[in-house]
Amino acid sequence: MIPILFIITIIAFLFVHLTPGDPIRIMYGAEIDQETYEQMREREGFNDPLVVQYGRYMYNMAIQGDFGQSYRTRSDVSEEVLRRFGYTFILTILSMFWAILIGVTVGIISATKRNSILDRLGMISTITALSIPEFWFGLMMMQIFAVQFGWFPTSGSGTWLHLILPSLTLGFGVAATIVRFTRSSVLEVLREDYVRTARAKGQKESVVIWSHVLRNALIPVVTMAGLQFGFLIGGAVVVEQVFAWPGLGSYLIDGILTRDYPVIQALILLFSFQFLLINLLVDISYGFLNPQIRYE
Amino acid sequence: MDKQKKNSPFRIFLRKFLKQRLAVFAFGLVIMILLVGIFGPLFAPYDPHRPVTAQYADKGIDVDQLTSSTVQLEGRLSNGEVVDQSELPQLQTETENRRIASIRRTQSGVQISANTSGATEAVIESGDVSSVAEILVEGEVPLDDVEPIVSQIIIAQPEEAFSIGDEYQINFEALKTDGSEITTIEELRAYTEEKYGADEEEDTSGFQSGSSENEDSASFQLRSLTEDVVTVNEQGVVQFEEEGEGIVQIQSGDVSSVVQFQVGNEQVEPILTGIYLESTTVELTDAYKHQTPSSMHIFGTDHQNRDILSRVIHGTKETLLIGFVSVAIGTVIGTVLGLLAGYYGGWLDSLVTRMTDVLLAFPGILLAIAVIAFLGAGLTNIIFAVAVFTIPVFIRIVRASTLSLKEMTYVEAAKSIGVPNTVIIFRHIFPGTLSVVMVYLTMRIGVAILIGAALSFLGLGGDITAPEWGSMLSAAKDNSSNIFHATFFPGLAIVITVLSFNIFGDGLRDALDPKLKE
Amino acid sequence: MTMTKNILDIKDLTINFKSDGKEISVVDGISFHIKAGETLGVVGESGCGKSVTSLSIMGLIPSPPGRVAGGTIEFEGKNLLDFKEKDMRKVRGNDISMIFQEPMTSLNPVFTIGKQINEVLLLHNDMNQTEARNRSIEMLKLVGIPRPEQIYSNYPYQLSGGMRQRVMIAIGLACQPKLLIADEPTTALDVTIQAQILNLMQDLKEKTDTSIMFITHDLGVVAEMCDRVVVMYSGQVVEETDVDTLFNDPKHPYTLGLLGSIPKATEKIERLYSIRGQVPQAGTVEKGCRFADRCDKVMDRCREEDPPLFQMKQGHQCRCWLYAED
Amino acid sequence: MLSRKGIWLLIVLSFMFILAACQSNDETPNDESNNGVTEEEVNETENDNTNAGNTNDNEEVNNETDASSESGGEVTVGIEAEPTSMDPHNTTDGNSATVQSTMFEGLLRFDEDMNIVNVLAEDYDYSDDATEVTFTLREGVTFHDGTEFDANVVKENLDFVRDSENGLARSSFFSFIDEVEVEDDFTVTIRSEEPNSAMASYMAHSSAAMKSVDEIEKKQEDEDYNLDREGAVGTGPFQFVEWRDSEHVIVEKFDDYWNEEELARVDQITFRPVQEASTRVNMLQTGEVDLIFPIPTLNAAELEEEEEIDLFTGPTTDVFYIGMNFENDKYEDLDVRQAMNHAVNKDGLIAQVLDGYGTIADSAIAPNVYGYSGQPIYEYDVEGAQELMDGSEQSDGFEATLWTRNSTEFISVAEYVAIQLEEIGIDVEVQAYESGTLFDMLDAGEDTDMWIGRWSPGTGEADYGLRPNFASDRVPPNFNNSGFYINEELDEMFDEALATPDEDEAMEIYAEIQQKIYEDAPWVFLHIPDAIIAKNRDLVGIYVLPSGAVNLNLAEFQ
Repeated sequence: MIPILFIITIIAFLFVHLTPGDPIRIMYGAEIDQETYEQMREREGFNDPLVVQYGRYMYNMAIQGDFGQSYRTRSDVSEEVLRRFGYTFILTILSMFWAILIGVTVGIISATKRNSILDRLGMISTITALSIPEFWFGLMMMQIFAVQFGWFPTSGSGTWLHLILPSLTLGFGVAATIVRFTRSSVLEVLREDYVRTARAKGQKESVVIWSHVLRNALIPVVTMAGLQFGFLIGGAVVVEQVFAWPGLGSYLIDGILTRDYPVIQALILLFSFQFLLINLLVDISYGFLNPQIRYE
Repeated sequence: MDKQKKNSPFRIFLRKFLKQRLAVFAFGLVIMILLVGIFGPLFAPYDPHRPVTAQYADKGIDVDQLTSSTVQLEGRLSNGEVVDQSELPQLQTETENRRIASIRRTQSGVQISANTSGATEAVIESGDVSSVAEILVEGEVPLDDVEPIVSQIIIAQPEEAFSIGDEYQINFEALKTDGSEITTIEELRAYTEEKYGADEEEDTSGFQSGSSENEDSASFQLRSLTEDVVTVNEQGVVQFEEEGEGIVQIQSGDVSSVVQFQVGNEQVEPILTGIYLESTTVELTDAYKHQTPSSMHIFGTDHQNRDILSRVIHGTKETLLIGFVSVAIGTVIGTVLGLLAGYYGGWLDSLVTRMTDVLLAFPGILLAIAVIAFLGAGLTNIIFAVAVFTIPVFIRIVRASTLSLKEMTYVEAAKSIGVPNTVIIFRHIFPGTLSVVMVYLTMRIGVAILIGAALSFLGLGGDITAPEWGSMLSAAKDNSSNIFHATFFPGLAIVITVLSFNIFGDGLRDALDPKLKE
Repeated sequence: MTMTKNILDIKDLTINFKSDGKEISVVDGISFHIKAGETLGVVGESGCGKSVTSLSIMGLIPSPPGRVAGGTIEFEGKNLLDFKEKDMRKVRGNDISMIFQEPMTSLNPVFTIGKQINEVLLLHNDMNQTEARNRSIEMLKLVGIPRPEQIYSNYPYQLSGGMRQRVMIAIGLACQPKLLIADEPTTALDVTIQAQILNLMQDLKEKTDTSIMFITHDLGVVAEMCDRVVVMYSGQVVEETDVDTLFNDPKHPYTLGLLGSIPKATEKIERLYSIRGQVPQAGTVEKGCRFADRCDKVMDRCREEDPPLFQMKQGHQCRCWLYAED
Repeated sequence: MLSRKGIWLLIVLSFMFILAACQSNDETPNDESNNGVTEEEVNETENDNTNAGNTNDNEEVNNETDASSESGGEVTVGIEAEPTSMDPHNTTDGNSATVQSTMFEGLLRFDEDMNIVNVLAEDYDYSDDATEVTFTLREGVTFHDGTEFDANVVKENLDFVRDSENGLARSSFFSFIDEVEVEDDFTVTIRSEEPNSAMASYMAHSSAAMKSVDEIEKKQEDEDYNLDREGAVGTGPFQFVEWRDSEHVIVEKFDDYWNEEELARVDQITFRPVQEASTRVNMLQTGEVDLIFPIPTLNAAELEEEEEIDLFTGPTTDVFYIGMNFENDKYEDLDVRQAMNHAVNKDGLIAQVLDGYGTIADSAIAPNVYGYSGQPIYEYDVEGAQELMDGSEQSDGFEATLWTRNSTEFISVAEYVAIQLEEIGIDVEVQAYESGTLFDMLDAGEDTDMWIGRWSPGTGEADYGLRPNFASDRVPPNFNNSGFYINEELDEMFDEALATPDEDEAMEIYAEIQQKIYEDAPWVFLHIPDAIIAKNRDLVGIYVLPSGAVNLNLAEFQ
């Protein structure tokens, strides 16, 4: 875990120094003459050996949390990241909520009613959902629910209503993966003996499913959902661009289009760190759900 | 004996696969898509790069795509002569609503060009005389019927000269666009009040802009322009006061004509009395863009009026290219690394696994975006980015199966008889992993196409004007936000392609699954 | 016969399973009964339909593949097959309960022992939590589990196989059922634990006067536990008799074969006798006696005609042409 | 499974990261950031808006409500992009200028008819050889920070911006000033090297705004003081409150504004940058914002129908063109250039890309610009264009790359033009870049080929409309002649026109210049887009300038 993190900081750092385009030239344009150009390179410390610069970069970032200044808006990247982090966070949380809600229910229904029309329908819609590009799905949701019906604002941020369409779009792809996983997990648990014992006790089928089966089936689903959470961030980048949601995703895309390297550097680091953190949280939550692991 | 041969692993695999009707159907679709990708451009109805209007001619489709036309007009002098439009003094042209149609003078005459569907009026003026043409621009939505308007006024020009104290009753015809006429002054006055009266409401928009623009359009006028020579009363009766040249003007809103009198025996110079249009109604079509799906354009046209079906067909090749090439690269590199890491183990294994962990530390599309940020946008970079994103997946599955195959006795047997490692790897172990690799290959193609489309949607792709599905959607998002068909069909193409690959991949995987009964 | 009433009476029960479109009858017209307070042994190799029969009594046959095609299961005079699901649920765990072969996986890993016992108590009697808790602890004591209060709040994975089987028995007997179906309860346990469980069941039987349907393929257990025995083969009852006659005067060649394969402490023989061939796959034998291929005393008639159950002496039946009186 | 030790280590690490991130935002921002030394090239989106203050002479009929009526309230404005700076001397983009026009004033300004009107100067007059202009200043004007406005402030401001050491974007704009002399407390004279009749219109430009001297001194003392984000202290009716990146800029009413009749009628204006055009439209429809511009032409028609929304469309002074780099010899031949002009169907371009919101550009400057004279349009004639091409040196066509900005409008224009040029054998590849990056590439002037340009003279007069684009001394990196178009004859005429004090004579020279430029076709002349502005029905008092600039100083709710 730690070495991976370390390697990523090196990659993020090298990013600025290996990509084409001189940072000073990008920040200040062609106008400044050679002499002030040299002076600025000195002041920014671009002439020091790479290792020293890396040391300063790590010091600034890890200790002071200072990700440097955006070339474009000359504002502190860390400030911008903090403000936008909330937007992406809510979006991913809400879409994960949709994903689990839809994913688990459909998964259970199609598992319990195996080979019925519902099950086949569930499977077809899942595999279709997995083949729909998120951005197109977003555009379609926007066309239908915002433009045609006008129930929701088409894009932008503001009230909770703005959050519904983007989160549903983002959540839908992940929901499809959760459906498949829940279905296979539930099917496996249904074959277990203790389910037969529960039934032998005269327990109602619904209680057998929603308490006995679900409780056991959910453990692997939670782990998988945790992993999916990481991929949600990737998806968020696209969905934020479609719905003009001012989160970290659209900030990264703008950064790339304007070659704003401090922004790209910070976000790549942050996204991968977030991804690793989530995997860790999933491992921890695994223990919480499954008593057997807890006492080990 | 043949019973024995029948049970070769591949034949079992094939039988299991053929049992899944859906997967076979998907396989058919995949083949069909590949064919479209390769031969499609030959059958595409239109050239995807050029607007359809330019191609109707050489396709033999004579749709009256009249988006602009020149207006034939001539001036009439008081002595009855006709004057060509080029000699009309300071000819001025203007349309009432520039967004529906615009008018301007060109070397070849007065040209009206349509902008968006609707109805408006064009005023053509030269000095005191002017006349009006009605412009109808047909779009997808049919125009509600526009009531006829007075287009030009023809006043009878008296030949004989007059003397002081005479009287003369003016008679005229006000021609309407539907051919009907108004001949009495009261009727023309009532028509003008009703038509132009309403337009006068005060501009309360609260925007203050330059005062130069909107001078007032006078309503009905019946007046003498040479008060001292002639006077005219409400009923149009002219009194001659003095000798000289007398001019009386009749104006109904934007349309106005004059009549000239010679009072006394001094010859008067002929003057322009009116402008007459050959046709008073100009019908144009707004066939500029976003034509809705029709028999001519099954998927309709996009914001540059290019045929979407042809663009989708041409886009297939590029999308499949991204899908296949990137996954192919990813597979080859991933498989080789997986084999080596799995077989040799030791530092190579830990290095490769560490690398895979790092690559997998980035959530899917972000890894591709990071590569694009590093290399810059472009089709080849997209292919490479998606390949990088595919490598770790194959390393993992191949390494896993190599580890298990390595323990097999037949591998030990080969080792024991001195077969070199490389041969063991590629002749003995690799075929074992082939089946798993094949299955994942098909499934990753779907994912690769999705990521490729997402990248070009985000503007990180190649040429933004290219008929590639991702950039078509990106353009549609910006230019045709409320046009359904422009966004729907390219997306549908992606879904169908990816769906068929996924179902086909699932079919393969299930066929390989030992649990599944034959 | 009539002085002790039959608690359970099954008449030519047929259960079919659909696989690959064809319907095969796994249980083909079996009939037997269990008297109140009696322990009936049901013996037969695996695949002979004994577990399916027990599940059909409980109404737990999974409906899409399996189906009860005919016959009746009378419990206290009422045909269970006519019960609606709601009524059947009242019977399960209350009047008829069941314990299974594999204790390790029969308990829900994520619920405590106490919760799993309370569940059946709360389902069938209106008690509150504390009453249920006390009753559960009492049951744990009854089945001989040490430190019941502590075990009450433990998780299944903290208990050994034997302990878990005891918990299963506690669950089974919690509501004093009239009939306990035990589907090879001791097969998965090692011998010493097996003996403890069997003794436990013996005492409980005396105390609670519950009749038991004991399914096993181990004739030693039959001898020790059962009053009467039914021998099943390939979905049919081939012999039914009291346990003493079974060991002393078995009639059906298959039963003889089974008995022959038990090593006797007293005799010394090199090679144990084993019945040749295997149990035919369900539905493959259309006509004739299903044991014909493996029977030493096979006659032509056996392959032609399906032998009925012949009435031997009192309470002893056998499905074999050898005993046809004609 | 993670070993216990591993888990603890990572939890500590994550806390540290979160702590570090929070800690960063309470330290004073940009401790060592390099402040506004952005010699950002004056780019041709320079349609910055002259800060048209109030019309104190021709009282409009509907705002007879005197200044005292407390209508109050807060106005929210949706703008196209994030402003880049609050310092008028360092601003080249329209959005920043719009925000600044509420806080800053210059000596003069343009009204809606582009006539020059006095603001901080009460009067001005030229010396007879038009090399000097003397301003008598208004008294009793205070800055937002309480400091007084006087002649010295004018000199400090102009000297500070002119000094290229400070690296301000507008230093080259004032390069015509030789010296600024303070006659007395309220009279100041600006002397230029050679005669320049356009000095007054230069001083009416939005970048000629007056900043409080304290701010200038703060900058001179502390190298890193960020004028872009901090120094917004002017004399306008509103004062600076707060700028939070990509969220909003807030200005509030300045109570002791020198011009009582024109006190701000609303308490506060909030500018919110919304890049996504359809979002801006939605926010107006849901009432989140009261005014938005610009608006995509696609939504304009639909907005017009809604009753509680007023839509304003009027011609701007922006001219869209295709520029070409004369250092590539393929553009040497005049036939090629004229062929390209004939190949593009301008009517079609307006109808298709702009949905009719535009007019054809029949000269290098727009009709609203002082000194404009229209030329006969290059009519759309594909056969004629093809003949010209066949007769030219590039008879078998050539390949070209067309750079454009990555906004929707620019890409569609580029796409449209590329398709039409292909009809006459010119194979065009469109490349879209973010505007900042594009200007850097144009200024570098290395591999420029063709590009879509937009230019609007902020001073509203012909000199600033033509010279930066066609004078041979304005080739990259020094201004906007990115096509290296060298025409000595024109250079002389530019200076000559500027030097003649007599208006009609100057007009004739400009007419001749435009005719020469048009015939020599260094550009493919495209169109002049309409400014489209939409606002809530009950917001009034919005002034729109011919250059498309929007002034909100007199905005109020009905």
